[in-house]
Amino acid sequence: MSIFDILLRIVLAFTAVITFVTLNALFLVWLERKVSAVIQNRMGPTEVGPFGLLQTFADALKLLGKEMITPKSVDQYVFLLAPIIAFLPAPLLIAAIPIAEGVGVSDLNVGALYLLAISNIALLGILMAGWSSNNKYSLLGALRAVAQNISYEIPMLLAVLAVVLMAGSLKLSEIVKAQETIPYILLQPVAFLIYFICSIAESNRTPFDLPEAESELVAGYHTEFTGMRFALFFLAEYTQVFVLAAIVTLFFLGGWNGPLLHPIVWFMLKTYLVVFVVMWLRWTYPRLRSDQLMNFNWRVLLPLAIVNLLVSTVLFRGTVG
Amino acid sequence: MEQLYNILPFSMGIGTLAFGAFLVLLPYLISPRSKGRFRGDTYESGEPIIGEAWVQVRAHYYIYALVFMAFDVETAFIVPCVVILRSWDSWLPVIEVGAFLIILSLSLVYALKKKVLEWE
Amino acid sequence: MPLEPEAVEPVAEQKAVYPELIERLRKAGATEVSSLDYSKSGMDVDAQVTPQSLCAVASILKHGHFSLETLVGVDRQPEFEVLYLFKADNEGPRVKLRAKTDRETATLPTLTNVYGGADWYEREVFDMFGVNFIDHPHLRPLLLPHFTKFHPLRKDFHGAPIVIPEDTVEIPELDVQAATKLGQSTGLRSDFFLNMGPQHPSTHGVLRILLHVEGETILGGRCHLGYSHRGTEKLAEKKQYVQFLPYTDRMDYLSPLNYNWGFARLLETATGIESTPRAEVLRVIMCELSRIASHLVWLGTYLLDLGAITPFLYCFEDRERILTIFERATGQRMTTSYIVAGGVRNDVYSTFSLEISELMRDMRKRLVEYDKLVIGNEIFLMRTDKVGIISPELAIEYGVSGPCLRGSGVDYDARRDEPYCELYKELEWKVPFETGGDCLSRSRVRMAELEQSVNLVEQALLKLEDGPVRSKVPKIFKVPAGEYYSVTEGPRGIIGWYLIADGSQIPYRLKVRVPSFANLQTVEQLMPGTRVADVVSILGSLDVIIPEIDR
Amino acid sequence: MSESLQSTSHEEAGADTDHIPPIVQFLPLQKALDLARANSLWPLTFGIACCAIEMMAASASRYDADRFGAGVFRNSPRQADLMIVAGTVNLKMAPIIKRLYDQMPSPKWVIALGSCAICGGPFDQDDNYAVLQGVEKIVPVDIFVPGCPPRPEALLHAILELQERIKSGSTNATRA
Repeated sequence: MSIFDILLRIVLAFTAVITFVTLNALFLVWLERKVSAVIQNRMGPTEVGPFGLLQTFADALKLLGKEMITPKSVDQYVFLLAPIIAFLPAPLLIAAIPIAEGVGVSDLNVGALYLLAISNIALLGILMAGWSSNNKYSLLGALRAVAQNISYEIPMLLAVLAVVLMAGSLKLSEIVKAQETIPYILLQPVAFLIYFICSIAESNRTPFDLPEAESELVAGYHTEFTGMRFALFFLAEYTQVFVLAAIVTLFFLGGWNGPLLHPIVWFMLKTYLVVFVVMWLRWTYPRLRSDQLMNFNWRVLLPLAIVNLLVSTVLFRGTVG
Repeated sequence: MEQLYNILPFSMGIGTLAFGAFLVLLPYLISPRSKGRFRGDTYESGEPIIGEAWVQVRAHYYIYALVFMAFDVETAFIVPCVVILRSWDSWLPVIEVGAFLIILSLSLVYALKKKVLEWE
Repeated sequence: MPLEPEAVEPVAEQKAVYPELIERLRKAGATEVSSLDYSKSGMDVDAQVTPQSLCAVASILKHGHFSLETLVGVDRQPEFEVLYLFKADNEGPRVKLRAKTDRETATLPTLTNVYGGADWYEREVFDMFGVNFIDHPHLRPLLLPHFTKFHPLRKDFHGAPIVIPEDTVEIPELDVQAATKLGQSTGLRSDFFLNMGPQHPSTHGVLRILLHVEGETILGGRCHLGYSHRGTEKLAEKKQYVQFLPYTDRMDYLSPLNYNWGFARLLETATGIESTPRAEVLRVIMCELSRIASHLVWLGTYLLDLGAITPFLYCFEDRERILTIFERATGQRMTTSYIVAGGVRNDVYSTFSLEISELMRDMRKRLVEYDKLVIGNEIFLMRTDKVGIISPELAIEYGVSGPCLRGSGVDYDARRDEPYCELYKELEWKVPFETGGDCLSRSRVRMAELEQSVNLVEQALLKLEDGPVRSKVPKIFKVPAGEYYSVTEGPRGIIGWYLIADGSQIPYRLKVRVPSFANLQTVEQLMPGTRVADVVSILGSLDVIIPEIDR
Repeated sequence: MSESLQSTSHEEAGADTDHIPPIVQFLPLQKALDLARANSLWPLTFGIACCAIEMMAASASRYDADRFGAGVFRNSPRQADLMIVAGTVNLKMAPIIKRLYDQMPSPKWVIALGSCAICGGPFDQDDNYAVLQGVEKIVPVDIFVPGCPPRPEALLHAILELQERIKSGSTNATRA
């Protein structure tokens, strides 16, 4: 394979991933508005395009044509870089997710670890955003985000390990293959719950949306960001929601396994179902307070995750060996 | 193909940075600008700000980060052990993982007792 | 035209109503103590105090568990007079203290050492009349911007051009110090000042709180008011009584009808006009509907503050149905101007009862839902339980009223304890109260009140009989010279109107005692030690309306 | 204190110079952007008095401003396109409104909702010491919505009217 070939493949893969990231985020924002509208007895966007489908395109285009304001007292370079860093993991994550047997940009042999590691880059972007803004709301939002994300990281990792233990591999396609007969949500229900809760917290969604808690911190860490910079945070957030749903699908819901329908359809169906549940939660629950959030993690989730891993190790050895 | 996998995250990252930079810089060309007097002021509910946001952060946060580091690194150590658990026909790794996790939980109990994990 | 302060005929020679109290007030240094006729003036005891004896007399009242209801500044020309209105819990008397100061010195001792709640009231008088209160801890303009140099409620003030100087971009150092003073500095450099408001999603309007924060913990904070000050009380001195009615709508726009009623009742006590039976029933129905609508907005916005968005839309939908009825009956959705002296402005439409009883039926179902899904929600309980506790003592000292008072375990409701409408005595209902004093208790009280209001409306509908809706009112509306006070219970608490009339068509001085003012004042005491998120929770549970506070 | 806040901005408000036109001016792109802007007016969460409640009602279920893409209320002016001045502006509030308006990124629009924001409304006495007689004195207004308070439908109508004007390029912000 020549260098040119590789380059072409990379460019193609990159284009495909970026297009997917953008379209998916726009679709998810539209979906979110429609879901919220249905939950709230409203119509949601209807005027722009059929069913308001083009509403989010209008929003995106508008944000592109919006003035960029860099406030006087910010840390200029960090401020400029923050949204880009926050957006960085989105395509990297999408690229590593197989959507069916052999379909996907790449299927890394350390896929599970890769996903968890890369998704934390966004946190760096958030911290940079909060700190560089020189705005107290942003600072508080960023501090909350960091504390919350690193805390929930640990039980999340332990929950994933329980799954890895069953599958015996970190490769995502292997994990899906191991669930051909029975999805892990049935074998590892506790791990599923822990992972689901943690990943909602990691993607800063209600009831864990403290970093951008609107009623307290106005807009949280992205308070000072205008136009496209703000849009990049949004893109990153919605991609993260998609990725979290995809991981739940891969690890616990049996991935693309399913009767009758095409594997890709199964995968997408399951993923968007999880996305819907996440949205449903958002439009139903109030928000926790920061200390309650932390206590919940350190006192409930983490011990539970440790016990879960311990018990599954013993049980697994007992049944297999 | 292996080659492709190896350079993929890297090249993807470069591409994303370029794309992000493009998106962030394009509006400078196509958007109008305003020139209000308070345009560059830090926003704080419409009032002028008192003092900067760049204050000292309490050492407490630092300890918090340390605790996280400890837990995260320990967890990362379990990963290989867990992966090969399937192919080893022995209780040894189970005991090892078990001992490791128990030590981990002891440190959690200690941290909770010392009230290191109280968030303010 | 100078006005005689003793315009109301004292009834002391007939029968002293509270002889023991009067005796003790006299001993403490009050001069000219007399008792008044409650039904005519809305006050029971009237006492003149000297600046020296003011604190001693007030201490007597404080030991008797009187709460400070409001301060009324009056420009008697030439001297200034400040009236201190006190109220004992439940069926006790209302007491009025009068302290005079001449125009040149314009100083009085502060009452903040006795009643903490006097703080803002004195600042307001300082703003409006330029009366200095010696030893007041923070005598800064409250409602007016710090750059204004005039005192608008003085009679010799006739407007000023509206000029906004450029130096308003500077925050006065004094404000910073004041915010610091409330919290104890930790000596570290990790503390900072955070402005919450005036443009902030959870300050419910244009309230500004300057917080002194370390991390997320609040060391102290000061409220800054006046971002919605419109000079209503000054306007009242230029408007005829009838013309002033629309301004009452715009003070508390969530329950304008309750304000209309308060004002109408003031005029009725002052002139002796009586309203008709049908009008009384209509008033109860409309005001209780208004209370429901107001509490619904509270529920929605409170949940919005706590991060749940959906309940807000459901509450607003229910409120829309009530507003539709208002619109058909009064012609306006919000600014109704419906209840006037002598009755209501016009009769209601034919399907009025039918629509309301249908609405109330649906309302009952919705209330069960709200109770289960919203107030019973685990996260809601975590965010409100034991947060922002107002003790009964603090509540009385600060003159807290309404659901906030009842949430603190003080069982007082003007509808029952000072019945301004016969109907409230006849109907079957109860005053809900809780003893926790925290945000959860206040929320529960409001939820129970919603249910009681539905009860009241349903019963009142049955009493609606044909008849005139307005009694005969003279074309040229004049109020006989004198001083009158009237109290009604709004959704947020006691709405008091203090009127000094000089016999003409225009009030000499009209002071509104608004419930949110006193309720909000407690927030400065509740904040230290809590977190940023708790401030939002506390503020929401107090249910304040800023234009009502600022007037 | 030689010149006051309100007089300088009044001059600015009247002129087109409040907005500096974009560097790249390309008509089809401009048209497309205007179309997008018209259909995505994010208002600033900002209520002062009575009218704010009607503004909230306009975004609630029955009127649902989100249908027209105008239901995304942003709390930070940095992310808002539309300032709805809903209520009485007094002299303590005026500098804040000016500041918030300045902090919003261009292009931006203002709707004066209700009589108070238009001209002082019922508080328009000659010798009123507190109320600014119309918000136009400090920020340029595109649409005036009369009423005390205006009904939610009136606000929706104003938003639709503003959309038309943005599309035809005849507002304060897009004229340049």
